[in-house]
Amino acid sequence: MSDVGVSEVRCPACEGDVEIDSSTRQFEIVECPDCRSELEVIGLSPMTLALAPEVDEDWGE
Amino acid sequence: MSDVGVSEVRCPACEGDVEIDSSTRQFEIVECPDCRSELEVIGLSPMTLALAPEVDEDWGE
Amino acid sequence: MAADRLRVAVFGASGYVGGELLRLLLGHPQVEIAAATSTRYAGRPVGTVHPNLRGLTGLRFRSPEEMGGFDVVFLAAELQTAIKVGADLAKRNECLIDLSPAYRLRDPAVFERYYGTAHTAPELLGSFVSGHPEDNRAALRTARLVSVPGCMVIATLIALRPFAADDLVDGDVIVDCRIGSSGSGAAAERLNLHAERSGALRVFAPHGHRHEAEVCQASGLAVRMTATGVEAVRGAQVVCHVPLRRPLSEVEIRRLYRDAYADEPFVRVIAQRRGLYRLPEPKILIGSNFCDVGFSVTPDGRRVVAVAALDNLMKGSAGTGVQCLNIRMGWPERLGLAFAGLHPI
Amino acid sequence: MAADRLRVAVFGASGYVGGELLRLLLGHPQVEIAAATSTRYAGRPVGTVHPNLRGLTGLRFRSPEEMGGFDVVFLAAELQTAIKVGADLAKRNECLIDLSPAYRLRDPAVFERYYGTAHTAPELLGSFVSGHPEDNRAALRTARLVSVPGCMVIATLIALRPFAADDLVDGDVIVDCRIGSSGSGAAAERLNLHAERSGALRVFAPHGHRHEAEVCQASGLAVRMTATGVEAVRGAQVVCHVPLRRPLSEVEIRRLYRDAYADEPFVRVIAQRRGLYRLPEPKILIGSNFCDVGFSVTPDGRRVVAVAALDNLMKGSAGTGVQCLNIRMGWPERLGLAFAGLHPI
Amino acid sequence: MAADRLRVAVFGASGYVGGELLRLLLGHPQVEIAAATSTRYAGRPVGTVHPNLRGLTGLRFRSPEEMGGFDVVFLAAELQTAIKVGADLAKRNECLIDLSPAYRLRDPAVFERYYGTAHTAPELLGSFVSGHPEDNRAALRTARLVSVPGCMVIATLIALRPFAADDLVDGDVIVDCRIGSSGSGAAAERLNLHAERSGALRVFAPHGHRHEAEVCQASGLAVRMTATGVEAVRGAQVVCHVPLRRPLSEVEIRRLYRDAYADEPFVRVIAQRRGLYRLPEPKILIGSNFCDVGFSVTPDGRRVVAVAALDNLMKGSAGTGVQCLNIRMGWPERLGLAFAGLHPI
Amino acid sequence: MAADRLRVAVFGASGYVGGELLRLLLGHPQVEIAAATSTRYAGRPVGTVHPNLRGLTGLRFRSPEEMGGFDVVFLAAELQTAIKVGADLAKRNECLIDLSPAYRLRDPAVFERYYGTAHTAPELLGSFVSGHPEDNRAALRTARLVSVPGCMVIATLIALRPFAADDLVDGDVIVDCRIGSSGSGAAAERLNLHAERSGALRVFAPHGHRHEAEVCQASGLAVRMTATGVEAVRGAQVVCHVPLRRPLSEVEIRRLYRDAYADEPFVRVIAQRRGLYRLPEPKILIGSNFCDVGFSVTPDGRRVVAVAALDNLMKGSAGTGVQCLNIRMGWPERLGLAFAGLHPI
Ligand SMILES: NC(=O)c1ccc[n+]([C@@H]2O[C@H](COP(=O)([O-])OP(=O)(O)OC[C@H]3O[C@@H](n4cnc5c(N)ncnc54)[C@H](OP(=O)(O)O)[C@@H]3O)[C@@H](O)[C@H]2O)c1
Ligand SMILES: NC(=O)c1ccc[n+]([C@@H]2O[C@H](COP(=O)([O-])OP(=O)(O)OC[C@H]3O[C@@H](n4cnc5c(N)ncnc54)[C@H](OP(=O)(O)O)[C@@H]3O)[C@@H](O)[C@H]2O)c1
Ligand SMILES: NC(=O)c1ccc[n+]([C@@H]2O[C@H](COP(=O)([O-])OP(=O)(O)OC[C@H]3O[C@@H](n4cnc5c(N)ncnc54)[C@H](OP(=O)(O)O)[C@@H]3O)[C@@H](O)[C@H]2O)c1
Ligand SMILES: NC(=O)c1ccc[n+]([C@@H]2O[C@H](COP(=O)([O-])OP(=O)(O)OC[C@H]3O[C@@H](n4cnc5c(N)ncnc54)[C@H](OP(=O)(O)O)[C@@H]3O)[C@@H](O)[C@H]2O)c1
Ligand SMILES: [Zn+2]
Ligand SMILES: [Zn+2]
Repeated sequence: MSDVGVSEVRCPACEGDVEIDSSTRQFEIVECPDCRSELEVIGLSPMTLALAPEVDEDWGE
Repeated sequence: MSDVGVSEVRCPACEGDVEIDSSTRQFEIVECPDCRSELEVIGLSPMTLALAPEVDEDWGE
Repeated sequence: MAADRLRVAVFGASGYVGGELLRLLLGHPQVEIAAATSTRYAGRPVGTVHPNLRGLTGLRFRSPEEMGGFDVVFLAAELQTAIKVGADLAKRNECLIDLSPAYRLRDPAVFERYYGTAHTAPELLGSFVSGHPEDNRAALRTARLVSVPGCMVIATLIALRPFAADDLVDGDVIVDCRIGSSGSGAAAERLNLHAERSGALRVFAPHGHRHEAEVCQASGLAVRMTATGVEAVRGAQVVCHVPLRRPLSEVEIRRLYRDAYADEPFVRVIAQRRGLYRLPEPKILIGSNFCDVGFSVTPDGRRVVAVAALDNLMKGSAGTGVQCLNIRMGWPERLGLAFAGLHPI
Repeated sequence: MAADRLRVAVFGASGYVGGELLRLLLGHPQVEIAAATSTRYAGRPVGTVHPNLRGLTGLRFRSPEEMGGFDVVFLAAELQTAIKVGADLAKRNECLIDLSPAYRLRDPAVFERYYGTAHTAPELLGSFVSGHPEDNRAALRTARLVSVPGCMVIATLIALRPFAADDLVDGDVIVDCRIGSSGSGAAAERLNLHAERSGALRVFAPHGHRHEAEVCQASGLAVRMTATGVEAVRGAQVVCHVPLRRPLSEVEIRRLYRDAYADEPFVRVIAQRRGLYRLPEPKILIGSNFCDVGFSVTPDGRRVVAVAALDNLMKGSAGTGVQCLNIRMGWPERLGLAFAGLHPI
Repeated sequence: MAADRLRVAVFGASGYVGGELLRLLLGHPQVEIAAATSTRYAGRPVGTVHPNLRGLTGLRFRSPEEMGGFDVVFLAAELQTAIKVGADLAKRNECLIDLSPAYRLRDPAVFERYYGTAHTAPELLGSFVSGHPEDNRAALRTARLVSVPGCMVIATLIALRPFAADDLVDGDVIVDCRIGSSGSGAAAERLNLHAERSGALRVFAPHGHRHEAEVCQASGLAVRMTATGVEAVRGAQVVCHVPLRRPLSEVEIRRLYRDAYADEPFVRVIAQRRGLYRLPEPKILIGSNFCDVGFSVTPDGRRVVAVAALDNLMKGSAGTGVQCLNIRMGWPERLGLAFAGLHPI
Repeated sequence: MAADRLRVAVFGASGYVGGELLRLLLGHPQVEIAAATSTRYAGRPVGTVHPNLRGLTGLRFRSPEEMGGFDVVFLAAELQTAIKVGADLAKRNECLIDLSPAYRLRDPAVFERYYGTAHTAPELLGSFVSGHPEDNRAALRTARLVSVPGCMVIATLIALRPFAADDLVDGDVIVDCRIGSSGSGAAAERLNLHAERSGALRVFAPHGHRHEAEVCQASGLAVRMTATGVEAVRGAQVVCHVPLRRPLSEVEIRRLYRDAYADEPFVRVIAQRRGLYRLPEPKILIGSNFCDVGFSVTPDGRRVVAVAALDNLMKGSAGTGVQCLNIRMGWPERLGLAFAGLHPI
């Protein structure tokens, strides 16, 4: 895979590295590969991420 | 693994090849790697195998 | 990654067959995964769906549009999607290996009879080579379009081939298929809810299973198939009741199987008189690309019960897909497919 | 306990069938368990072996010597023991209900062919009445010696009876049996080690299963049986491939089944076009005394796939044993046998 | 059906708890099922959803509107529906037995903390009597509104009660819960797909499980709960790590348990030094209304590991619901609840 | 086979750990299996016991006498045999990697306390290097005698290490272990009969499990271990309740784990907020050498629930054994251990 046009941003939830494509647009949702939080792109320069509003996925019994 | 002192004999049940060690003695039991019959060495020269008496292993329900 | 690796794409990579393809291709020394598609998970790491791949790759799903220019595309979508995108993928890529039922049957009328709907791209039906190495390895060496048979079809054909080839069968062959829940893919409904599917012996196709048509087409035999969902995630087994034209002894039948599969890298003849695993069982094949095949003949030599087992996501689909790729590229057939299977399991 | 309760003994009470008998008899309003034998556990509370019975009874195992004077003895030992003690138990007690294969076959030659050894009490073979209520309820009303058929036999006979009765079958019937691990009893070896038996699809009898002889004897049909051990503790299912002499419609076949079983308290006809449980499955029958039976017929009406399911320790043995007792005593047949089965499970 | 039978309705009868209620009530000699609701299956026979009930009843689901005038209504809907309909059902029927979490907690603030949302009928929270017979049988005799605790709560309270009652605990109690897939009901999604849920050891609540709040409220202990989904359809087990204020011997602890549960019809103390089932296990309780409880104490007498097991759909919900009904009506507590559980299983 | 391959022997090759070693070593590019011992199966092909190896090797078991002159011997016998033969194997071979519990504890008194019997070769206890790469890789590079920790020990140490290393723990750590049936080996009895062990939640060690001693020795922490046999053949999981000396945030803990395992080839940190596999589960690790580790911390930051999972026959024994070999020989650590694990499964 090519690594062109990718920047790394820190996940606000877990401080993991999140790769962001250069084609990414504002308000897009990306997923942190570490803690799997959904992150919203709230700024482009500098690239800024925020935790997306949590839709509580049911995981219980 | 070394292949020294190994001869191949035909399994009387399934015609598969059974390797017999040169150290094998008369009346020893060997197992056919194909049909897994138990075979008794009944002659050494030439090497001769016979089906060992079958102890009916239970396999049912 | 080496620049000279083959650039391969997986269409439908978020499904169970697609995930298995990703796993195999990530471990394959000659290929690079250039794209893995999903409509639902586009943008997310592949480990989101396939937890076994976490930490092994940075690969993300992308959406399935504009899939052109790849050396090979594996098509692992469900039937209707596969029919819809097949022609385009075939045109825009060097090679297409389809895992779906879309291009397996040659006759549109048979397709309609078994699938209950007309094929919308009948013109393509003749252009795919059957991805069944044990039968037509030669054709696969140069094939541009490959259609891998269904998992129960592969098992059945391997079980029946020695008899079909020599015209030894007299009458209908009854084939009892058993399959784990992954056989219905990741998209299933209440049908596959754990509390309902658990411990099942669900005779979901008492007769007329779609795979029947494939087996009849490929073997020329009159096959009657019954399929049962059993308690397992992976694994398929077929038990075939074969009436013989003339009596055969155990030794003769063993010789038929040996001759048929002596040089096959992924077929083992298993027919033992002792031990716990006398006939093929899928559980010890989970993750492996083997199809084990065995048999037992009645004392009068008139009927054979032939049994074959495989992992439906490996030799039953993704594994055979990669085997076809290896053949096509002239690579050793076992490349990336050497996992032995586990015991105990 | 009421003085007028029937005094019942269970010979072989530490086994799986014996334990099920204890459970049923403890819940039966008309009987008292007067003895429960075990050689290995003599002197210990029955809950030592059967943990479900802890707290329900003070009953202890006793050794199997001198078993005389009971109203009814259930014989739940394995074959050789049952053959050895049968005559004595028959003589010294009012009534004997045997669950073992010892007295099911009438012809000593057939016994020897299927069991590989001569029967040592052939003179008894003719004196037992078959404990198959669906077939000979009348005879059971007065029977002193009862021999309950094998679990897969009961299922198969219930599946095939409508066709056998009307001479509708043309040729061999292939019966594919699937059974859980409790089918081999509590005495098993490495064969039944969890790590080996788990997830099994063990075709342990590709042909010539002993139950085949029983079905042939009872039905007059040419039946070919294949048996597979599946992932389950309890439960048996048979899938029967029935070639018909003349075409029958779904409606006609349904009528055959309805007519055959309309008044049977423990047979349900299950053949649905919708839903998750269209054909009989053993899992929802665990603990119940039902045998569910269903079918599907090919479009040309020439072949029926008939399916039956039951709990091998209930309708397949102990449950039918108690049903025979109820019939013999003139009690309502469902007494002590009303448990419905569970869902989900 | 006898005119003098109690007229009972099940709200949410197509779910797993609802189905279990139907099964129990159909076998209950004193009640008649007057209504069984479902929005999705209104008009269909109950056997459509619960295959074990086929052939046992002609009952059909009806839609849940206008549910008034019954002697007793069992409420087996999920949380939000239960909150919505609770007040109305309470008003329009003689007696309401709720199985949902809607009215278990007394403090709306605690509810909001654990459920992440404010309770929309907080005024009802105080009016329900806890349906936990082992704790407050007396109150249940006259209760009009009953709220049955959660399945893991019932097990935990039974395990901890002897220590809580005597103020023997020193510090946090760690409770490790294990539960089968039926615990999430019939409405689940990909989460409970067989291929994903199979063989799971899913630590779905590492801490802060909702049942924690209930246990703390009822026992006054500081309990920390962890919950894991395990490979099973039915069954729940709790393993409680109890630090003691002062050392206790095995004999003393056994006496505590005996004293607490000597007269309880559905609690058995299981703590053996030998055998295969030394501590409580859910599998032999499937279908039964027992909660087995046992323990082991460290050599220094400072820590107890207490274990309890039950069937989540029986003693963990529907079974306790019917037990509450029996208490309320002054009937024998075991009426309709006598099934012993199975072995082997 | 290349003359320069390492000549390796497996002592106890017919067992479950031994079979896994055979599988791994057959697929290892740098070694040759020079001997595989079994007393029961001497002379027979290894595929007789391990059906997954059929067709892959002509290797036969030999009897365990005169085991000298090998480059490396893996010792995979049960405890007493391992104690008996350890000294001799150590003397007569270049390198010994022991998988048994024989040489894990350093203090003979602790051994006696936990194993209930005195160690008969206490002089050897100090001479083995612990085969736990995550802790002492350096020592393994030159070790001649290696003792691999128990499977639940490896998982627990990996889960607890970040806290132990930084002295962050305040008080007892409660560790709840869950393990599949292969954990008791192939020699087991009625205990492991399928019908009894199936669906088990068997709390076989409520406290004082032998692995507890190992964890305490290696970590310096006060660990309380409870072990439960669960429905699985392979797989182990530990859930650790860790009280913290000072509050830590999720981010801080994640950093501790990342720092600890960033360079470890077989440890993955899995702690997700979404998805079906948020915390480590053994099933997706079957056949792989990964130990997945994850955690969740209470809102107040005072307690961590740390979870680790692995395949007991891989990372829990044979896999770590081969990893130690790779380290010892200076080979890449993942050699022969690259299998990713399966999904779905
Ligand atoms: N499972 C088996 O054992 C097996 C064996 C042999 C052959 N097959 C065949 O292999 C194919 C895949 O089977 P599976 O079991 O992997 O099924 P699956 O788990 O349901 O996966 C289906 C895949 O197709 C994708 N897909 C669905 N709708 C799509 C659309 N409209 N456009 C683009 N992509 C779409 C899905 O991705 P998104 O939903 O994320 O878009 C997913 O990746 C099927 O044709 C099946 O018949 C399966
Ligand atoms: N399991 C099934 O699904 C099933 C179904 C239909 C029919 N059957 C038949 O029912 C019978 C019992 O089967 P099972 O599965 O319950 O077997 P099992 O679990 O092995 O029980 C066998 C019983 O026989 C006793 N026994 C063994 N040897 C004995 C001896 N020499 N003298 C006296 N008692 C002896 C055993 O008790 P001790 O060892 O304690 O003495 C035990 O109670 C068998 O004949 C079987 O073919 C079984
Ligand atoms: N499962 C357990 O082990 C367990 C144990 C203790 C307590 N509980 C509690 O018992 C209750 C039922 O659990 P379950 O497992 O049986 O759940 P379930 O299988 O999902 O059943 C839910 C029932 O609620 C009905 N329902 C859903 N939405 C409704 C609506 N808007 N209006 C009317 N009815 C509606 C459903 O019927 P239709 O969809 O057909 O309308 C169904 O009958 C829950 O509150 C649960 O927390 C469950
Ligand atoms: N199973 C696990 O998950 C696991 C994990 C970590 C460590 N371990 C440890 O690994 C060792 C092997 O465990 P396992 O589960 O593989 O056990 P197993 O399946 O019972 O195998 C034991 C092996 O020891 C051999 N053996 C037994 N008695 C012997 C004797 N007197 N002389 C020579 N060989 C003898 C057996 O071969 P024959 O009977 O054919 O002679 C067999 O090959 C044990 O020490 C166990 O504690 C096991
Ligand atoms: Zn993150
Ligand atoms: Zn042979």
